Order: sequence, then structure tokens, then C-alpha cells
Amino acid sequence: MPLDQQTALSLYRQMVTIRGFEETMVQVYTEGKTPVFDIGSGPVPGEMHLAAGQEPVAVGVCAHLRPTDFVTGPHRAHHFAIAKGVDLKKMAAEIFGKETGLGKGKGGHMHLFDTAVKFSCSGIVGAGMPPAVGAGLAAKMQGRDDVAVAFFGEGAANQGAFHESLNLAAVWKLPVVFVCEDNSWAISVPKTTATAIPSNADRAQAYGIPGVAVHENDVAAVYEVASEAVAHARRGEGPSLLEIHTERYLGHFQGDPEVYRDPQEVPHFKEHDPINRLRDQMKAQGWLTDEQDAEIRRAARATVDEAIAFARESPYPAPEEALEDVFVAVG
Amino acid sequence: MPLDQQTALSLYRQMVTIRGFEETMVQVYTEGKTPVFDIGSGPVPGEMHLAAGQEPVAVGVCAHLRPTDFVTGPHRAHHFAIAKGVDLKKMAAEIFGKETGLGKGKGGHMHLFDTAVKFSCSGIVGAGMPPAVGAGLAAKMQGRDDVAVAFFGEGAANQGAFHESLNLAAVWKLPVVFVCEDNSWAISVPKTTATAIPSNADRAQAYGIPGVAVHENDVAAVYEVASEAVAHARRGEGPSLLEIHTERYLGHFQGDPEVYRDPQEVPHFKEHDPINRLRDQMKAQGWLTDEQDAEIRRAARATVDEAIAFARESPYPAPEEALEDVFVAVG
Amino acid sequence: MAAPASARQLTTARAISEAIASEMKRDPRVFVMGEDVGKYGGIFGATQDLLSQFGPDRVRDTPISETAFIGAAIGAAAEGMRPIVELMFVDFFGVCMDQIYNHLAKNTYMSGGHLRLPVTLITAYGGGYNDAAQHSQSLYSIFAHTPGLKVVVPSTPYDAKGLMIQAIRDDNPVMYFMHKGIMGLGWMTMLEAAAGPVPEEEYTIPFGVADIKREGTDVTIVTVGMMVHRSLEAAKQLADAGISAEVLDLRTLVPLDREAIVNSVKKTHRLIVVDEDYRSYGMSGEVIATVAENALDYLDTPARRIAEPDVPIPYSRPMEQFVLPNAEKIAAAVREMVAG
Amino acid sequence: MAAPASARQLTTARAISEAIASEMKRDPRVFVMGEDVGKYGGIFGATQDLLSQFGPDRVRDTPISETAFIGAAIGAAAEGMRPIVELMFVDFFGVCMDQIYNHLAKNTYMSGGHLRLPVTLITAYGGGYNDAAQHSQSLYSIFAHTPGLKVVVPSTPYDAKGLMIQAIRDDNPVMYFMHKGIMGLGWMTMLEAAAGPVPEEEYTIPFGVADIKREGTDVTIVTVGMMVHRSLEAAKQLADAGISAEVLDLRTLVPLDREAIVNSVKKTHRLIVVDEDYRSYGMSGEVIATVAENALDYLDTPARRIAEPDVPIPYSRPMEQFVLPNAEKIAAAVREMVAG
Ligand SMILES: Cc1ncc(C[n+]2csc(CCOP(=O)(O)OP(=O)(O)O)c2C)c(N)n1
Ligand SMILES: Cc1ncc(C[n+]2csc(CCOP(=O)(O)OP(=O)(O)O)c2C)c(N)n1
Ligand SMILES: [Mg+2]
Ligand SMILES: [Mg+2]
Repeated sequence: MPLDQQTALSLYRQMVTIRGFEETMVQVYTEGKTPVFDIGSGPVPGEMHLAAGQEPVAVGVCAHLRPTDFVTGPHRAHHFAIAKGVDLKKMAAEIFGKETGLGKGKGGHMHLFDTAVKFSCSGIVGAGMPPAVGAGLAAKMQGRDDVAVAFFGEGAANQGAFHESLNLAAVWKLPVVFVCEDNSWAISVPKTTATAIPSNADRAQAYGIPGVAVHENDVAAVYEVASEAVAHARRGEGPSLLEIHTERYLGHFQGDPEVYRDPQEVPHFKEHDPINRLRDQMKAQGWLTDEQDAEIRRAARATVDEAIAFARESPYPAPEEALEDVFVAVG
Repeated sequence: MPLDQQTALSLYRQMVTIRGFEETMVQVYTEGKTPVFDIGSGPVPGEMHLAAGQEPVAVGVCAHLRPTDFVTGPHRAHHFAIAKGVDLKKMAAEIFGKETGLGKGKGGHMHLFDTAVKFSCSGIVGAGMPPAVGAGLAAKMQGRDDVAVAFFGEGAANQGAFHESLNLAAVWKLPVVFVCEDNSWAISVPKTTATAIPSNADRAQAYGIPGVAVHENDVAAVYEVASEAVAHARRGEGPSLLEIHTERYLGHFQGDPEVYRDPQEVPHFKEHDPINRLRDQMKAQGWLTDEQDAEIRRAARATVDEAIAFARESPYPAPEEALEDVFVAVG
Repeated sequence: MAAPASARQLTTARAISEAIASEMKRDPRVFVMGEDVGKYGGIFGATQDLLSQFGPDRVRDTPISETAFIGAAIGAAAEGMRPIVELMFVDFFGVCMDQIYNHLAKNTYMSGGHLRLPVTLITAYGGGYNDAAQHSQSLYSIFAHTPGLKVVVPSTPYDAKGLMIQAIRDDNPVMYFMHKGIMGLGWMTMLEAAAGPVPEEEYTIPFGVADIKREGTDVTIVTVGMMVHRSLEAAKQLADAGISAEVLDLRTLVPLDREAIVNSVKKTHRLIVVDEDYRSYGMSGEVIATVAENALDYLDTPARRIAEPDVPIPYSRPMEQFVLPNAEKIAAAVREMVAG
Repeated sequence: MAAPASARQLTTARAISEAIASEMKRDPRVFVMGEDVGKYGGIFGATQDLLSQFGPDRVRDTPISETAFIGAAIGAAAEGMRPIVELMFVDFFGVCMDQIYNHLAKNTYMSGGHLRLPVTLITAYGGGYNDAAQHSQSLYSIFAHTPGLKVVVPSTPYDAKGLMIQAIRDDNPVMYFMHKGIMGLGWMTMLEAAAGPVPEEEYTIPFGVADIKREGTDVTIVTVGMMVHRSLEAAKQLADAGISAEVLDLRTLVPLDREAIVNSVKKTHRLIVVDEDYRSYGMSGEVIATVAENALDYLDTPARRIAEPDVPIPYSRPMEQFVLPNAEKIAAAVREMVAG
């Protein structure tokens, strides 16, 4: 299914929002960390993995999902969360460690859980795949046509969990879409030295399922390929594997010295920025005017600012709240 | 490399010895367990996984190995141990839990370690693959042309360790041969319901390495295919994956009620028993007379009997020996 | 708290499978998955006869992919199911611990209590039948050291059923340990207590309530699982020698009934912990520490423990018997304590 | 046992990488593998500058395949190498625990002592910088509960170097824990003690010898790693209040210097354990139990422990600070103990 105007605009809006959120986090994260960088200081401490540049994979896939579809993301998951419709205010508040956050400040940026839209993520590489298989199993057992999507990096594709999950989903023919977000880096380790074959999509053969690679960081291409993968799952035809090439604009985490990568890499990436690309395409097709574009950017900015303001203004949890929620009340 | 007479005879001898050992274990294992079966009773207590019927994969591959090549086996590993040249007396003694055993009675049948011929095995499914990768790495770093071989069942091919190990060995181009022994059962679970594709050899594509399947339980075919895989590793050309189809004559472990399999399966298997098959082929080619055959069987019997006698006659370890060998003396 | 002696006798394995079956009947969200849980009925019989009653959709044999299927239980639970998932031997935890430790146990907390994960993870533990170092471990202490998991270790068929129903109905992850030796399997030495009275009707046993399996006044033996029986044996031997031992069966390690431990020690003034798990950094230390914190002055003699002496479980019988706690060792230690 | 104060100062991370480098120079069998150990120099700096000195054959960046590469260390060690392998955060143990627990730790025993596995497994632990539930754990108790692994938890640059050289030269598997907060990283609050005097020459510190980091007479604080510094801070505060606290740094959990614990308590008559790991079923219980077994009569007040209160580590600062032990909590507890 190729993009129509309405969808293109919607994807564009989301990508702009994600980019705005990530760029804002770059700033927010440095607060309290200058002149001396201290990971534990400022309003947003801890590790911070941002996804600027990687918007297409998130929005191109999630465009096909419903709130009742189940998504798991990895450590770098803001873009997936936003694309899945996670409440941005609560998400920002969680990242700020506030009581109003998705997890009341207990989870933090790598552990965003929004049961309303069935989103979760994890800081353990590869760990989102098995739960996605289970969600697919539940949908199937319950006779729903909802699907589960597991997003993970190309580095995660070398974890045992990848193999076990794809095999199990294939054997049980579960509605799961495995989406490998290939930004060609796992922290400092390039895919070329870590992965034995050029394309993870080819690993689908090991499970007898469809495997498709999208080689450009292009949301229209992702949208089209994901459309079929999600539909395939929804039709009850089983899992598939997508490999989406994308580009990491920032360090692995904020504060990463990036001694390992060519300083020219990112400027080069930015020459074909996926947001600009979609904008230019839409303009060329007459789907977007400069004015509309400005309005979209203003709106996105406002959404992000509102979320950040909400997060800033929210109170911290009481310290002793730490002792709650280990278990839910016995049901 | 096809079989020549001398090799054929040697493989035959080994297969007969293995079969003799396994059939003897069937008997020995029941000692002290009748009329009431009690897994903890008799001279050989604990679980007992036997490999009768599965001789070709062991001897066909190990025929290409040297004592300095490194082999890991799974829980069902007597045939691999014998084919690799593990000291049969010490092995039997270990299985009997005697002080003269390979591990002084500490390991038992699933944990046979013979450093003299670089053999080990493990009771954890899939766990032998990573150490084989490490042995291959050591050989490569040390500039030796020795290889490592990991034997594992088709059930183990769905463990995460399989994926991680093959990828790592491929990325580092290590001299490792992965041998999947496909007896089509993992305890009561048939491969068809556990493995998403018909042939594990096809999974080699996920690592960019050669993958070859041998569909018959035939030692000559195994020998030929393994010859190239081992040579490939020895030449420094990296890992490969073999899938060898074979047939489990006995229960998963001794005492297995086998409610899950058709009682006709094993009798059917036995119609094309691999030992008889090699015997008949050799006879047809004039490589083996009835007399020689009888002599081989007598010799094998004697070897096995001697090992069992050694095991029986050996003393048990002192109980407090249990406290030794947790650590070696600090080097 | 036990059923009348005249009641129907079941083995522990049957008590467990009956509990699962009754919950599966009651609640369509309950299902079972694991290796060999279908036709085989579970290697230790916990899922016997379930396949024929509930079919392959609800009783699922899995590939040997513990990370995938235990992780799948998390996702299925998040989506409204109530999975019972079997890790065949607890010794195999290392291939799937991340899903258990960092996800099953922590997701509820990290979600601020929004996520419920009603998963019952059943697993077999324990030695004594020469299954060697990778198939004989106890390891419950490791899971009890995990915030977010409840840990159940039943010792009798009666407790096994009630605790199993309680586990399945709990909205939190529960790890349920089954000692192979008390399952009452046809192929293992039959411990007399492996069969016992079990009511047909459903009942639950609350978590965190230790059970005095034998009352006594001279010494408190705190223990769990199979070691309850070894301790009861010891208590009998001790009774002959005029020593009255109380045997306290913890039944759950998380929550831990610290009050019951302390109260018993306040009565007996002596504490010995019997633990099939490795001695150091585990259950035995925790129980002793609990008393040293809360009832120090009541201890008339140094606390003792009989546990696996921090070596891998050896295969060979004389060595395995040497490392496992038994009635003789327990009784001897108690006699020393009482002698002072 | 410390170098003269005038000596060269190094951070803990530098002390560790120097120790590794000197062993790599001395012994060609020593090599390093792990994620980001090459150009990056290890996320926590333990392998900094090694790649440039020793090249990519001996300093190997791995795929994110902990089961494969930690398992590979076993095979490489069996074949005569002496691998140093990094598990980036100890929190990730669950994806590779089987290779550690059932193989690295047990193969020597199961082989009857024939197999030597000189593997040094290095890993970062600990919280305090808001890295949340899956990146802040301590977990050393779980590994100390594993027969067959030595467990090292250094607290100072000096100890770190000597214990690292000892670990590399040991023919047994050693798990070496590095608290992120004492590495002396440029990007984390600099603990003063994260840099300290370290001799240039090689030296070893034997395992199983606890170190009295501060002498005292009123209370024994038993601890390890980062908590040594929190305890020393507390001891200073207590000194101002006229209470003399002894701080005993265990340095290794396996072997555990039980004698040192007992001797100190015999002197001070009070015991408090400070542990960053989860409270229950772990290190704190083991230390208290050791005293309740061996020096019960010397305890004048109930034993105490300050530890993580059995909840996952929360992300948000006020909550994380609430659950982590600190000097104030330690000092307050000791004051209560001394007040009686
Ligand atoms: C099991 C595990 N191993 C290692 C890590 C440390 N780690 C966090 S992110 C990361 C790289 C992940 O690479 P990739 O999957 O490609 O995702 P990306 O960071 O590129 O988005 C690593 C090694 C981890 N969190 N979990
Ligand atoms: C990690 C792990 N999971 C489960 C088991 C229990 N188990 C032992 S053997 C076996 C079946 C193995 O099947 P396969 O690999 O095909 O080997 P085979 O028994 O057929 O020789 C299982 C499930 C185990 N030992 N380890
Ligand atoms: Mg990546
Ligand atoms: Mg098989």
C-alpha cells in the first residue's frame, strides 16, 4: 500500500514530533550536566539513547497498528513509543522521574510501559522479542486479529532470543512482526564485524517466513513493506521479519565520545534526512505547502513543549514510594 | 573423500563397539532396578541417554579428527566419546561412579571429560556450542590447524546458543564444525512441531557458511560430507554446519514410557540398520568376510566387557572426596 | 491445616495436575506450556492428563527455547492470559534467566504497578537420585533473592494443591518448585509422604504462612520442600532420645514468614536450618540472620545449618549422599546443640 | 597494605586496565573479549588503551552474544588460553548464566579436577546514577552462591590492581565486579576514593583476605565494594559522636574470610552489614549467619543490615536514593545499636 496524502501528512507530523522530542531531550539532558558532565545529575539523569534520524522505522510500521496491537521496543524506544501513541506527557514525566510518569518514575527512559496502547520496552538487548511472541499467542488464542510487533536493533539480531523467538512464532504461526532497525552500529561495534551476513532479512529463511529488507531510510518505503507484513500477520498467516536500514544521528547514548566513528558519517547522513525527504516529496506532489509545514512544526513543537512542561511541573514521587508496586494486590 | 577399505573397517569396528557399549548399558542400567524401576538404584543410577542407532554421525565425523581436535557433545554422548577416542575404561568407570572414572565419579554419564583427547559433554541442551567456538578461537590464535566440533541434537538447534555460536564462529572465521544430529525427536516432541523449517542445514544461510544435510543414517555418506567440512575448517576457511539424519532406537532415556511414539517406528528403523548396512556393503565389495566380521564383533565385545569389568571392579570414591576439586590448586 | 487422614490419597504430582486442571476448567485464560507437557504429561508428571482434557491449544509442547517460551508467558500474561509455564529442571534457569529476572519479576514495578503478570512458573528441583551437577540443584535461594517473584516450595500433596491454586489465582509472577522426590513418581524411590490426603474440592493456602509440621520445644528446625521430610525423620529419631524438635515448613520463601520463625525460636531457644540448596549466600543464611536480628537473645546455642556444602552435586552415590542433608546429619547436629 | 600516599595516583579503571596490560605483556595466553572493549575501551574503561597496545587479535569486540562469547571463554581456556571476558553490566547475566553457572563454574569439578579454566569474567555493577532496574543491580550474592566461582569485589584502585593480577593468574574462574562509581570515570560523580595510590610494579593481593579499612572498637561494619566508602563516611560521622567503628572490606566473597569477620566481632561485640545487593537471601544474611554460628555469644546487640530493601532499583532519584545504603543510614543504625 503506497502512501496517500493524508497518511503521508500524518507520518510527517509524527516524525516531526519525534525529532522535536529527541532534540529537546538532547538539550534537557545536558541541564545540570555542565560544565562537568555527570550522568547522575540534572532533571534527566541516567543513560539516554535517542533516535533522531531513525523516525521512519517507527512511524512507517506503527502507521498500520491499532491501539490493541502490542508493541515491544528496545532501549532506544522513544520513537516507537510516540509512533504507537503512548501518552507523551506521561512518557516525558517518566523520563523526568516524576510521579505522573507512565511508571510513576520507577521505570525511566528504557522502561516505558503504557498499557492503554500496549507499549513496553526494555533495556536488555533482544529481550522484547519473546514477550511479543506471547502477545501474538494471546491474540491468537483469544481469537482476536490483533498483532504484535517487536522492534530491535541489528545488534540484537545476534542474541539468542532472536532465534528462539522467530522459530517459536513461526512454528505456532503467530501474528508477530519482527522489525530489525538496522542503524549499522551497536554502540561502537559496526554491524560488519558483528553479523555474519549482510542482511538480517535473509535470516527469515531459517524460519520459513517472509523476510524483507528496506535499504533506504525512507518512510514511504517502510510504510509499504510494513503494510504487507502487518496484514499478513492480521490475516493469520504468521510472522515475518523486516529489516529497515536507518541512521543514528547521535551518539549511542548522550555523552558518548564516539571515538569509533568517522566524524563525517553523520553530516553525510543528514544530507538525505528522512523528514526533509518526505517534506520535499510532499511538496513536489503538492501535498504540503510551506505554510502547512510551518504549522505542523509549530504544532509538534507545542506538543513536545507541553509534554516537557508537564514533566517539569509534576512532583517527584515520595522517596518511600520506592517500596510500592513490587507486587500488585493479589487478584 | 569416499570410504576406502581400511577406513570402512575402522568405522565398522567403532560402530560395533559403540552399539555393544550401548546395548550393554541397557542391561547394566536395569541392574538393581527390577522388579521396581527406581532411577536412583543399581550400579548405574541417574538418567541414561543411549545412542544405539545413532552411530554413523559420531564415527563418520570423528574419523576425520585428531586427538588434538576438540569435541563437545550433548547429554547423549557415549557414541561421540567413543568415536573421539575417549578411554573406554575410564568412561565406563565414570558412568559407574567410580574413583577411576574420567571425573573420579563426579561427573557421571552426561559429563564426560577426557582432556587427553579433548572431549567433553554437557547435560544442558545446546550448551556445547559456545565452548567449541572458544576452542576454535584458541586454535586460530595459537596458529594450530586443529579444529573444534560441536555435536548437538536437532532439538538443540532451537536454542539461542545455536544462533549465537554459529554467528560468532562465522564472523571470526573459526575452525568449527557444527554437527546437528537429527533423530527427529526431542524427548517426546517431534522436530516437525518444534522446528520451523524442514532442514537445519538451511540455517547455515543465516551465517553465510556452508550447510549440508545427510538424509540417510549412513556412515559412508556422513564420512564423505564430514571430510569436506573438517578440511574446510582446517584450511582456515571457517565454520560449517552439517545436519545428519539418524534414528533413535531406544527411549529418550532408559525408562522412558515412550507413549508418544508409534511402536512401529523403531522396528522400521532397524530394517535399515546402519551397522548392518555397512557390513553388507563391505561384504558385497569383498572387504569383509563372515569370519572377519565375527572377529570384529568378538573384539568389540571384549573391549566393552573389559571396560565394564574395570568399572565394576573399581572402588567407589570416599564420600568426602565430594569436597575436593571445586577449584584446582592456584596456578 | 491438613485434610483428614481418611481422605482420598494422591501423589504430589497428581495433586498438582488436579489443581491445574481445576483452574483450567474454571478459567479459560489459564493455559500450560513447556517441554514435554503434552503427551508426556511433564517429565515429573505435573501436567499429566491435561492434554487429553484440554487439547493442544491450551496444553502446548514447546521447542527447547526457554527464553522464547518463558518470555512468551510474559507477553501472554500482559495480554490477559494466565500462563502456567514449565522450566523442566530449575538447573536450566541459566538459559532464560533474563526473562525471569529482569522482566517477569520487574515489569510490574517498572510500570508503576500498571502491568499485571499472572504467570505461574513451575519447575523441578532437588537431588538424591544421582542426576549429577546439572540436574540436581535446588537454587530457590537465587529466585528468592529476586524482588518481584513469589517463591513457593511445597512439601506435601495437600500443600502442593492448595499452593498451586493460590499461585494460579495470584496476579503476580509465582515460581513454584517441585522436588522430584516428593512428586510420587513411579520411577523413583517412593517417599512415603509423597502420597497423602488431598480433598477433591478446590482450596487455597495463603502465601507467607509457614506451617508447623511437627511441634516441639527444644529446637526449631526451619526448612522447606523435601528437607521437611528429612527433618521430620530426624525429629522422630530425636524424640527417641528425649529431644523435642519443632519442624517449621516455610512453604513459601517469598513472602517469608519471619514471624513464625522468630516465634518458634522464642519458644525453643535453638535454631537449625536444613537446606538442600548450596549453603553460602542462600536460604540458610537468611533464616539465621532473621533470628540474629529479631530474637538474638532467645538463642541459647549458636545457630546451625545443614546444607549442601558449596560444591557442585557429585554424581556418584557415596559422594552425593555425603553432600545432601539427611536425618542422621540433622539429628546429630541437634544432639550436639542440645548437649551444648 | 596500601601504597604510600606519595605514590602515583590512578583511577580504579586505570588500575584495572594497567593490571590487564601488564599481564598481557607477561603472558601471551591472556586476551580480552567483550562488547565495546576495543576502540571504546570498555564502557567503564576497564580495557582502555589495550587495543592500541595489543591489537584486534588479543582485544576482541564481540557481537551482542553473551552466551556465545562467555561460553567461548570456557573453550578457549580449556585449550590453553587465559581469557578475560567482559559482561558489560552484571544485570545482563540472565542471557548467559548457563555458561557461567553450569559450565564455567562446574566443569573443573565434574572433570574430577582435570580441567583448568583460567577465565577472568569482569563485570560492572551498582547504582546511584539513575540507571534504573536493569542497569543498577549488584547481584554478587548470586554468583557467590555458585560453587566453583571465585568472586572479587574491589573497593579501591590499589586493591583493584592487585586483585586483578591475582585473578588473571588464578587457574580457576574468577568473577570480578567493578562498581561503576569507583571506576573514576570522567562522566560520573567523582568519588574521591576512585583515584588513589597505585604502584607501577606488579603485585598481587591474595583472595580470601578481608582488609580492615578502618580500625574501631565499638561496632564492626562488614561490607564490600562501593559500600566500603559509604561505611567509611559513616565511620567518620560516628567518630565525631564518639563511636569507634571498624570497617571490614571483604574484598572477595568467595573465598570468604569468615575468620576476619568473627575476629572483628569478637573485638567490637556489634555487627552491621552494609550491602548494595538485595537484602534477602544474599550477602548480608550470610555474614550475619556466620557470626550467629561462630561468635553468637560475642554479640551484645542484635545484628543489623543496611541493604537494598528487596525492590527493583527505581529510576527516579528520590526513590533510588531511598533504597540505596548511604552513610547517614549506616550511621543512624549504628547509633541505635550503640544506644542499645
Ligand atoms: C543483553 C545485553 N547485552 C548488552 C547490552 C548493552 N547494550 C545496550 S544497547 C547495545 C547496543 C545495541 O545495538 P542495537 O541492537 O543495534 O541497537 P541500537 O543501539 O543501535 O539502537 C548494547 C551492547 C544490553 N543492554 N543487553
Ligand atoms: C536447556 C535445556 N532445556 C531442556 C533440557 C531437557 N532435555 C534434555 S535432552 C532434551 C531433548 C534434546 O533433544 P535433541 O537436542 O534433539 O537431542 P536428543 O535427545 O534427540 O539426542 C531435553 C528437552 C535440557 N537438558 N537443557
Ligand atoms: Mg544498531
Ligand atoms: Mg533429537
